[in-house]
Amino acid sequence: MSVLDEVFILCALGALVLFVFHRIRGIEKLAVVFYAALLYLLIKMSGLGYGGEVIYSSFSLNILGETLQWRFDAVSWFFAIITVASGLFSAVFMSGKWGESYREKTSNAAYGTLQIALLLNVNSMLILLASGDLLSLFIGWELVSWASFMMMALNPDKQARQAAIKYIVYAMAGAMAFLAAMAYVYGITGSLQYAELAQASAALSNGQIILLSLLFFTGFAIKMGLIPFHLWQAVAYAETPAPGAVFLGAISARMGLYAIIVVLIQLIGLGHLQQIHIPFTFWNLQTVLAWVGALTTIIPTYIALKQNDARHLLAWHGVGQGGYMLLGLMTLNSLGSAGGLLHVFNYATYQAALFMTIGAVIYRTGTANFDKLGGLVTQMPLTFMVMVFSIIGLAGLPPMNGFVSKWMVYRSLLLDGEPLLFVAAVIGTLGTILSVYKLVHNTFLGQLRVEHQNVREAPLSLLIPMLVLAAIMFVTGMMPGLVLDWVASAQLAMGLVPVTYNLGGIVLASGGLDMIWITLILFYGLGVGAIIFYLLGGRAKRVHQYDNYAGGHFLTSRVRYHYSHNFYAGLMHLIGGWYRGSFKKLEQAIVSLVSLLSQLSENMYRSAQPAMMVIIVVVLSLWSISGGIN
Amino acid sequence: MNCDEINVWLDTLLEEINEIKVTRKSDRRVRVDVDASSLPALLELLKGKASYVHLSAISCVDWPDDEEFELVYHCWSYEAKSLLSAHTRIPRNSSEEFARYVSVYDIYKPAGFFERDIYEMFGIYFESSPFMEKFILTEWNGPPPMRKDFDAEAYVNETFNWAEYNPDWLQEITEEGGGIAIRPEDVRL
Amino acid sequence: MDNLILVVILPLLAAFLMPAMARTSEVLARVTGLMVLFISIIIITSVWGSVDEQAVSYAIGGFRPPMGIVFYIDQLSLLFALLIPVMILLFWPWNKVTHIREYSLMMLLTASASGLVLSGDLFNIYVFYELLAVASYGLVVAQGRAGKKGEGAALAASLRYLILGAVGSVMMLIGIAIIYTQAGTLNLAHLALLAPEKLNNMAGLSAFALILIGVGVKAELFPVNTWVPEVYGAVSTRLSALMAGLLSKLAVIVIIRVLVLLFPQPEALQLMTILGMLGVISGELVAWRSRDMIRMLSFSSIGQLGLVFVAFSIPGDMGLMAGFAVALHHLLVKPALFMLASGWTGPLESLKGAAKQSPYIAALFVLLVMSLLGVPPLPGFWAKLLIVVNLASQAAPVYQFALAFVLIATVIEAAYLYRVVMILYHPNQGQQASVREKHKAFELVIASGAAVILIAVALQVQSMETKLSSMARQTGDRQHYINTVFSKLDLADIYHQNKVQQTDFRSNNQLQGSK
Amino acid sequence: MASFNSISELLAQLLFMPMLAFLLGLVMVLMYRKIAARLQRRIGPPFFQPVYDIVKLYSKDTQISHGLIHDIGIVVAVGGYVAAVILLPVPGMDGIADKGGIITLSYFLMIPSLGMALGVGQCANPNGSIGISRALTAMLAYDIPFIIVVFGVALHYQSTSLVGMIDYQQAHQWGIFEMPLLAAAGLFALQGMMGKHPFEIYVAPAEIATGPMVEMSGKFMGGLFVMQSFQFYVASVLYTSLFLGGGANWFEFLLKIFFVVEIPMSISFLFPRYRTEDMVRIMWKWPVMLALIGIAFVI
Amino acid sequence: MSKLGNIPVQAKSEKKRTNPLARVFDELIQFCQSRSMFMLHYCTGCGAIELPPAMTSRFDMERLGIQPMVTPRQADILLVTGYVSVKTLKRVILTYEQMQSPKYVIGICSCTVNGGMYWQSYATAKVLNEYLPVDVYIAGCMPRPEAVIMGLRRLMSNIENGKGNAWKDYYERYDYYLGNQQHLFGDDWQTPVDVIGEAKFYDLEGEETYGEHTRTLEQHQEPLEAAVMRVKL
Repeated sequence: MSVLDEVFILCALGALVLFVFHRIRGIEKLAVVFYAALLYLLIKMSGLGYGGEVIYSSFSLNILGETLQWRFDAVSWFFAIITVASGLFSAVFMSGKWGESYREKTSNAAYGTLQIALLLNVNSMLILLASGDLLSLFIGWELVSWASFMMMALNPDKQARQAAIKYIVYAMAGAMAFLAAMAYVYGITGSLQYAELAQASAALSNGQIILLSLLFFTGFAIKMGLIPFHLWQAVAYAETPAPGAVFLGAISARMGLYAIIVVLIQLIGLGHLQQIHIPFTFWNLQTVLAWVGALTTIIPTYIALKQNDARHLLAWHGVGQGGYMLLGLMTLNSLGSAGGLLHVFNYATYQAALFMTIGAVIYRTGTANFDKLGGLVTQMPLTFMVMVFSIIGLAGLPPMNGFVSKWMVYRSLLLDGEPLLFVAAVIGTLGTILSVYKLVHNTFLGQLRVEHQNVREAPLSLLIPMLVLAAIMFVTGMMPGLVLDWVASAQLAMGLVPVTYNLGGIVLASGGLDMIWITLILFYGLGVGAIIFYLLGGRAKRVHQYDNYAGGHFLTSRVRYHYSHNFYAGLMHLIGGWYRGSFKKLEQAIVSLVSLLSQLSENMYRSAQPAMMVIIVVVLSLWSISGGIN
Repeated sequence: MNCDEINVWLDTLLEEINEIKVTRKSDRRVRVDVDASSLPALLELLKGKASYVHLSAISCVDWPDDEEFELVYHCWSYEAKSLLSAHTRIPRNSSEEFARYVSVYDIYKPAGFFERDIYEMFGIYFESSPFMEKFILTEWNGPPPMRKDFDAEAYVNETFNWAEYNPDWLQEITEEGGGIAIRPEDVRL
Repeated sequence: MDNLILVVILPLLAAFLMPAMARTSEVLARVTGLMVLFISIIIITSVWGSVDEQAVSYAIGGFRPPMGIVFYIDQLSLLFALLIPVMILLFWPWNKVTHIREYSLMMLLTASASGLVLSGDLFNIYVFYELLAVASYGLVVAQGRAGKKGEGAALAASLRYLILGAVGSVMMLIGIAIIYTQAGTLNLAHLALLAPEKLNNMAGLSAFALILIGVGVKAELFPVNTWVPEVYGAVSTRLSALMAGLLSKLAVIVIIRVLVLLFPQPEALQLMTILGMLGVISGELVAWRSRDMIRMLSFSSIGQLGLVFVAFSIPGDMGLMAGFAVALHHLLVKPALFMLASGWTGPLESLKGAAKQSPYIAALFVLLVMSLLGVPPLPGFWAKLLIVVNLASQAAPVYQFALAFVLIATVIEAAYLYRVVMILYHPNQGQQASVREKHKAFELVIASGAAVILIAVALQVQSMETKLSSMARQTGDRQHYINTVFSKLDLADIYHQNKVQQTDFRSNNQLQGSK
Repeated sequence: MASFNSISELLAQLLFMPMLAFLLGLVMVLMYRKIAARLQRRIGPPFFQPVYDIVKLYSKDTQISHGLIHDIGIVVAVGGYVAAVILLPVPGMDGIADKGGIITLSYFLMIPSLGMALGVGQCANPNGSIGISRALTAMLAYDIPFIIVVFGVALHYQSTSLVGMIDYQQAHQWGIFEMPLLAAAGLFALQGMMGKHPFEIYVAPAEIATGPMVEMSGKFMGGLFVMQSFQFYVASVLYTSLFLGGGANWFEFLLKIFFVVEIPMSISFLFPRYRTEDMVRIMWKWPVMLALIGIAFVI
Repeated sequence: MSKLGNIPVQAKSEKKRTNPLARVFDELIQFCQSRSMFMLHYCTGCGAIELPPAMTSRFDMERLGIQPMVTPRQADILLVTGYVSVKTLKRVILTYEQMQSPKYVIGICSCTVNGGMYWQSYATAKVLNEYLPVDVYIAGCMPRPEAVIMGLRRLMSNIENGKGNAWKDYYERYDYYLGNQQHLFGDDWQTPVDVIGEAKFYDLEGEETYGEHTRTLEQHQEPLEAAVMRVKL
C-alpha cells in the first residue's frame, strides 16, 4: 500500500462523496478538507522532490499483452504539487462568499457540479501524472481533456459554449494524433512501455522520428495551446467561472508540457531531435520546436494587448507564457530546462492570483470590462496590492519569482548563442509588460466611477488565498533555491544534467544571479527613495480626483475625464494591421472544407438511384465472367 | 453666364417683387431694401436663382429713436463676384424682453451662428433657429449690451471699482505743484 | 446437439401456422411467438457448454458432408444464435395492437437469422438470406411509423429497400453461381479445401466482390447503404434498432465466414478495407450535417459498420478480434441510442435544455456517446485501441490511409455527438420543451440495461479480451473448420475424386493462421 | 576591480555610489541645458541651476498628492534608479555588479518606469495616462535594439557580469573597435533611452501637458528631476562600460561618460518630436538592423 | 479702493526664525527659490506675445533660472498677460488655486492694473489684485521684453529678501477675495479646489479667512474630500 495508492483511494473517495452530497450546502468545506488531505499526502511523498526514488502504486492492469502500472517520479511529483495546490486555492476561493453569490446567481446543483468538475480535473490530472507507460498516459490524457471540457461547459454564456465545443474538437483531434503515434510506437517496438520506446528510439530512422515526434507534438501542443492551435484556449478559460479559470489558468494547460517532457525529452530525447535537419535551412527539429515556443510567446501576448476584457487578457497571457516554458525546455543546456520548469511553478502562482483578483473585482462590481471599470484602488487596496505583486511577477521584474525563471531562460539562450530566439522572448516579455500595465490601469487606476464609489474590499474568504499567493511569489522570488531543489531533482528524473544553484539563485562562472542580494539592494534603493521623499519634502495634501488639471475646465462627475479605451493607440495604429486573424481564417477554412465534403456525401446518399446499382452489377458480372472463362 | 449678364438679369428679376428698392452701387455691389415679410422669399430667390450661395454675415443696426432694428443680410455670389446686402427694418418693441424675427437658418446654414450672436448682443429672438441660447456672454445676465440704450460706462462704474493710482514718484511731483494734466473732455470720474 | 435444428424449424413452423391459429384464438397466436423464442433460448443455452475450443458440425438427415445440409456450430455462431432470440425478444412489438401478420414475420425473421448463422453450406446461407430479406421487407412495411411523414414514407422507404435488396441477392446468386462453376461444390468446408487453387484467380475475386456487395446491402456497406437513412427514419425505432443492431451484424458474419474460408487472398481484404473506409468517412460526414436525431444515428451506424469492415479487413486473428470487439460494442450501444432517440424526435434544436427535464436520460445518452467515441475506461476505447494498434502495425499503405480515415472520422463523430450533448445541457429551455412526449418505460429499461452491461464489461476487460481472442482464433482457423466437417475417411476419398495435388495443407494454413 | 570584500566597504559604496551618481547626473543635466542654450545662441542657465531647481521644488510649502500609490510611485521611481546605480561598476567601486549581470540591470531600468506609471495612474488625469501609454510604447521601441545589443555584447565577452566585461576590455581593445555596428546600434538605443527630444513624445508639453508630470507638484516634481539626472548617469555609464572599456581611473572615466552623453544631447536638439508610431517604426527598423548585422559578426 | 503701488500685502504672520543656522538655511532656500522659478504664462490677452522674445536668444530668461511650465501644479509664477475678461477670470482663479505655494502673480499690461484700454468694457475685470494677490504689476500696453524682465528681476529680489509671500494673503484674507469673486460671478461661485481645507491643512489661516462670503460658499459647496484608501471588508 504505497502512498500513491492512498492518493488514488482518497481521490476516488472524494469523488464519490462529492457526487453524492453535491446538493447540500456544506459541500465546499468538504472540498477544501479533501484538497488539504491530498496536499498532505503529496507532502508525505516529498522525498521525491529531493532526489528520492520512484514510488510505484500496487494497482496495475494487463490488457492486450501490456501491463499498465502507475508511478510517481520527481517530474510528476513536481507537477502534482502545483496541481493540488492550485486546486486547494481555487477551492478555498470558491468556498467563501463567492460561493454564496454563485449559488444565488445559478443554483445549488450548478455550484455542486462546479465543485465536482474541479475535483474531476484534479483527479484526472493526478492519474495522468502518475502514468507509467504510454497507454496509461493516453488514458490519463483523455480523462483530463474530458474533465476540463466539463469545467468549461458549465458556463451559460453563448461564447463560452462555442469555445467549449471548439475545445472538445481540438482535444479529440489531439488525442487521435496521440493515439496514432502510440499505435506506430506499438507497430515499431511491439510494446507500449517507456523502456522499450527509449531503447528503440536509438534505432529509429529519421522519417520515423519526424513522424512520431510531430504526431506526439501536435497532440500535446493542442492541450498547451501552442501557436497553430492557440485559438480555443483563451476564450474557453476566460469564460469559465472565476475559480474554474483560476485552476485552468494555473495548471491545466501545463499537462501538455508534462507529456512533452515525458515523451519528447525522456523517451525520444533532444539529441535525436537534433539529428533531423530540415532541408536547405540550418534548422533541426529541436529549433523548430523552440521556434514554436518563441512564436507562442509573441503572438498571444500581442493579442492580449488588444483585449478589452480583463479575463480574456489574462487567458491570452496564459497561452503566451506556455510558449515560454516550451522555449525553456527546448534549449540544450540544463539552465534553460530548469528555467522552463521553474516557470511552470512561478506562472501558476501569479496567474492564479491574477484570476482571483479579477474574480474579486467581478464579485464586487459585476463586470470585468475595461470600459466599465476604473479607479478601484481606493476602494479595494488589498486586491490592488496583490494584483501589483502578480503583475510584477508576470512581467518578470526583479523582486518577484517571475524574474528568476525568465532570467534563467534568457541566460540559457545566451549560452546557446541563439540571437533570434532571445529577441523573440524579449519581444514577448515587453509585450507582457505593456498589456499588464493596461490591466492594472484600466481596472484600478484612473478616475473612479460614480457607481463604484461605495464598492467595498473583496471579502476575507477571497482575500486570504490571494494574499498567501502573493507571499509565496515574494518568498520564492527572494529565495528561488527553495523551488530549485524540486526542479533539479525533476531534471535528474528527466535524465538531464541538473542546474547548479544555491538558495539565492544560479551559480554560473560567467555571471550568475543572486536574488537575495538583488532584492536587498532593491529595498535599500526604495528605502533611500522613501527617505528622500518623506523627509526632505514638506507635507502633501490629498486632493479629490476632480481637483485635477484640465486646462482650466471645472471637472464634475457629469463629464467622465478618464482615458482607458484603445489604451496603446500609437502602437495599435502601427501594428493594428497585423490583427487580421489569419489563424481564425485557417480554422474556418478547415470547417468549411468538412461541411463541403459532408454535403457531397449527403447528395450521394440522397440521389443514388437503384438504377445505378443495376448498371454496376451488369458491368461487374460481365467483367468477372470474361475473367473467369479465360 | 458672365457677370454683367447676371447683373442685368438680376435687376429685371428684382423689379417684379413688390415695393422693393434696388440701388446698384457698382457692378459688384447691390443694395436692396425690402420689407421684413418678403425677405426670406428674396433670399430664397437669390440663393436658388441668382447664384448668391454664400451668406457672409447678418449685421444689425440699432435705431433707438425710430424704435427699429435694421437687419442687413450680406450675400455673396461666386459667379457674379458681387455682394448683395439686403436691408430690412423690424420693430424694436423694447417693452418686451426680445424683438422677434423669423430665422433663415433653413436657407443658409451659417445664419444660425449670426442669429445667435445678434440674439445675445441685441436681444432679437429668431423663431425656429436652433441655437437660441447664450454662447459668448454666458457670465452676463444684464440687458443685451450692444443696444445703444445700454450705458456701459455707468454699468462699469457701478459694478467695478478702480485702483487709485498714486505711486510715490507721482506724489513728489504733485508736492512740487505738477501732476497729470487731463483734457477736460476726458475727465470721467 | 441434434435439437439445435429445432431452433430453425420451430420459428419457421410457428411463422406459417400463426395466421391459421389466429382465426381460432387470438391470444394463443400471440403467445406462441414468445413461447418459441423462450424454447430456442433454452436449447441454445443447453448446448452452450459443449462448444469451447472444439467446434461441432452436424449433418442433417444423415447425408455425408459434401452432399447434405451441414450445420457448423462454433463459438461465434453459437453466440450469435443466442443473441438473435434475445434481441428479438427485447424488440418484440409488445404494446402495439399489431396485426398477427407482424408476429409471423418476426418468427420468420428469427428462423432465417438463426439458420443463416448456423448453416455451413453456401446455398443454404443464400436461402436463409433471402428469407431474412423478405421478412425485413414485410416488417418495414408493417411497422411504418405514423410519424408526420405518415404511412406513405414507410412504403416508399421499403420499396427502395426492396429494390436494393433484390439487386443485392441477385448479385449474391451470381457470385455463388461463379463459385459453383469454379469449384463444383457449395459445401463451405469442401470449398475451403479446394479454395487455394480453384478460387485463387480473378473469377474467385469477382465472386467474392459480388457476394460482398450482395450481402453488403444488409450490412450497410458503402455503395449499397442508401436505403439506411430512409428506412430507419420511417420505421419504428424498435425495428430500426433491431435492424441496425442485429441484422447488419449477421450479414457481416456471413461475409467473414466466406472471406476466411474461401478467399484468403489479400486483394479481397484490401477491397473490403476501401469500401469500409469510404463507409466510415461518408457516414460520419453526413451525420455531422444531419439536424435530426434519428437521421444522425442512422448515419453514425453506417459509419460504425464501415469501421467494423475496416477492422475485419486486417489480416490474421488480430483483425477478427478487433472486428468482433467493434461489432459487439456497436450491437450493444446503437440499439440503446435508438431507444433514447425514440423519445427525442424532431429537430435537434427543439431538444434545447432537455437535460433539465430528464436528467437521467441525458446522463445515459452521454455515457453511451462517450463509449461510442472511445473514452478510456469504457469498452469502446479498447475496441478502438485494438483497431488502431493493428492497423498501425500493417505494412500495406492502404491500411495507413484506413488508420487516418478512422481517426479523422472519430474527431468528426466527437464534434457532432458533443454538439448534441451541449444542446441537451443548454441552460435555457427550448420552445417545445413542454410538449415533448415522454419516453416509454420499456425503452428506458433496454437503454439502461445496455448501459449496465457496458459498465460491467468495462470493469472486467481482461476476461472479455480472453473470450474474444479465443473466438477469433477459432473462426480464423480454416483447417479446424475442415477437420470438424469432414471426418478422416471422407478426406481420403475426396482426394481421389479431385486428384488434388498433395500440397501440404498444414504449411499453407500455418502461414495464414500464424499472423 | 576590487569588488567589496568587507561589509563596511560595501556600506560605504552603498552610500557613495548613489551620491556620486546624483552629482554627476546634475552636471549632465546642466550640460544638457547648456548645449540646448548654446545651440539656440542663448547664454543658458547658471552652473548651479539644476541644484536651485531641485532645492526649490523640495522646499515648496504646499504640494498635492492623489493618494498613497501616487507617493509610492515617486519613491519607486527614485529608489529604482538608486538600486540600479549600485549595480553599475565605477572605477574603484563595484557594488554588487557581479551578483546580477546585465540582464538584471536591464530589468532594473524597467522598474522605475513601471513604478512611475503606477503613480501617474492614480493621478486620475487622462493626460498622465496617455503619457504613460506612450512612455511604455517608447520603452517597447527602444528596448528591443538595446536588448539585441546587450545580447551581442554578452555573447562577445562570454559573460554577463559588467565587471567581467570591463576586465576583458582593459585587457584587449575597447568594445567599440571590436563591435562597431553594435556600438552604433547601442547609441541609437541610448538616444531612445534618454527620453530626450526626438523620442520625447510622452512628455509633449503642448498636446498632453507634459504627460506623466501633469499632476506632479513640489517634491513629486523634484523626485522626477532627480530621476532624470540618474537616467543620464546610468545610460552613459552603461554605454561606457559596454563599449568604451569602463574607467581605469577617475579622470578617464569622467571624460568618457561626458563624451558619451554629449552625443545624444546634441543630436536631440536638431530633430522635432516623432509621433509614437513613427518612433516605434524607426526604432524597430534601423537600430535593430544594425544590431542584427553586428551580431552576425560576433557569432 | 485698494491702494496700488505699496501693495498692502505684507503678511502679518511673517516672523524670522531666531537661531542663526535656521535663518541661514531659510536665506539659502529663498535664494534658490528666487533663482529657479517655473513660469506659467496664462495668455489671457495680447500681452502674451511679449514673452517668447523674453525667453529666446535675445533676452534669454533661462539665465535668470526661469523656465516655462505647462501645468499650474508645476508652476511658481502666474503671468496674467493682457485684459482679463470675466469668463477668463474664472479660469485664471482656478489655475491660481491649483498652483502650489509659494506662488506669485505678475500682472503684465495695464489692463490688469486698472482696466487699461478696456476700462469701459462691461466684460473685463478692471483691477486684478481684487481677485488674486498680485506681487508685481508691469504696466504698459504690451510692455517690451526688457520691462517684463525688469519686473521678473523685481520679483526675484522681493523673494530673495523674503517679501515674496503675497500668496499667504490669499489664505489670510480669503473672505475678501471670495467676496469680490462672488460679487462678480454670483453667490453660487465655487471651484473644485478646497482653499479653506488647504488653509487648515497648512495652518495658514488669518483672522479674515472666514467671513460671510465663506459662509455663503459653504451653503453651496460641500468641499470635495479626497477618497481615503481604506479596507472595508
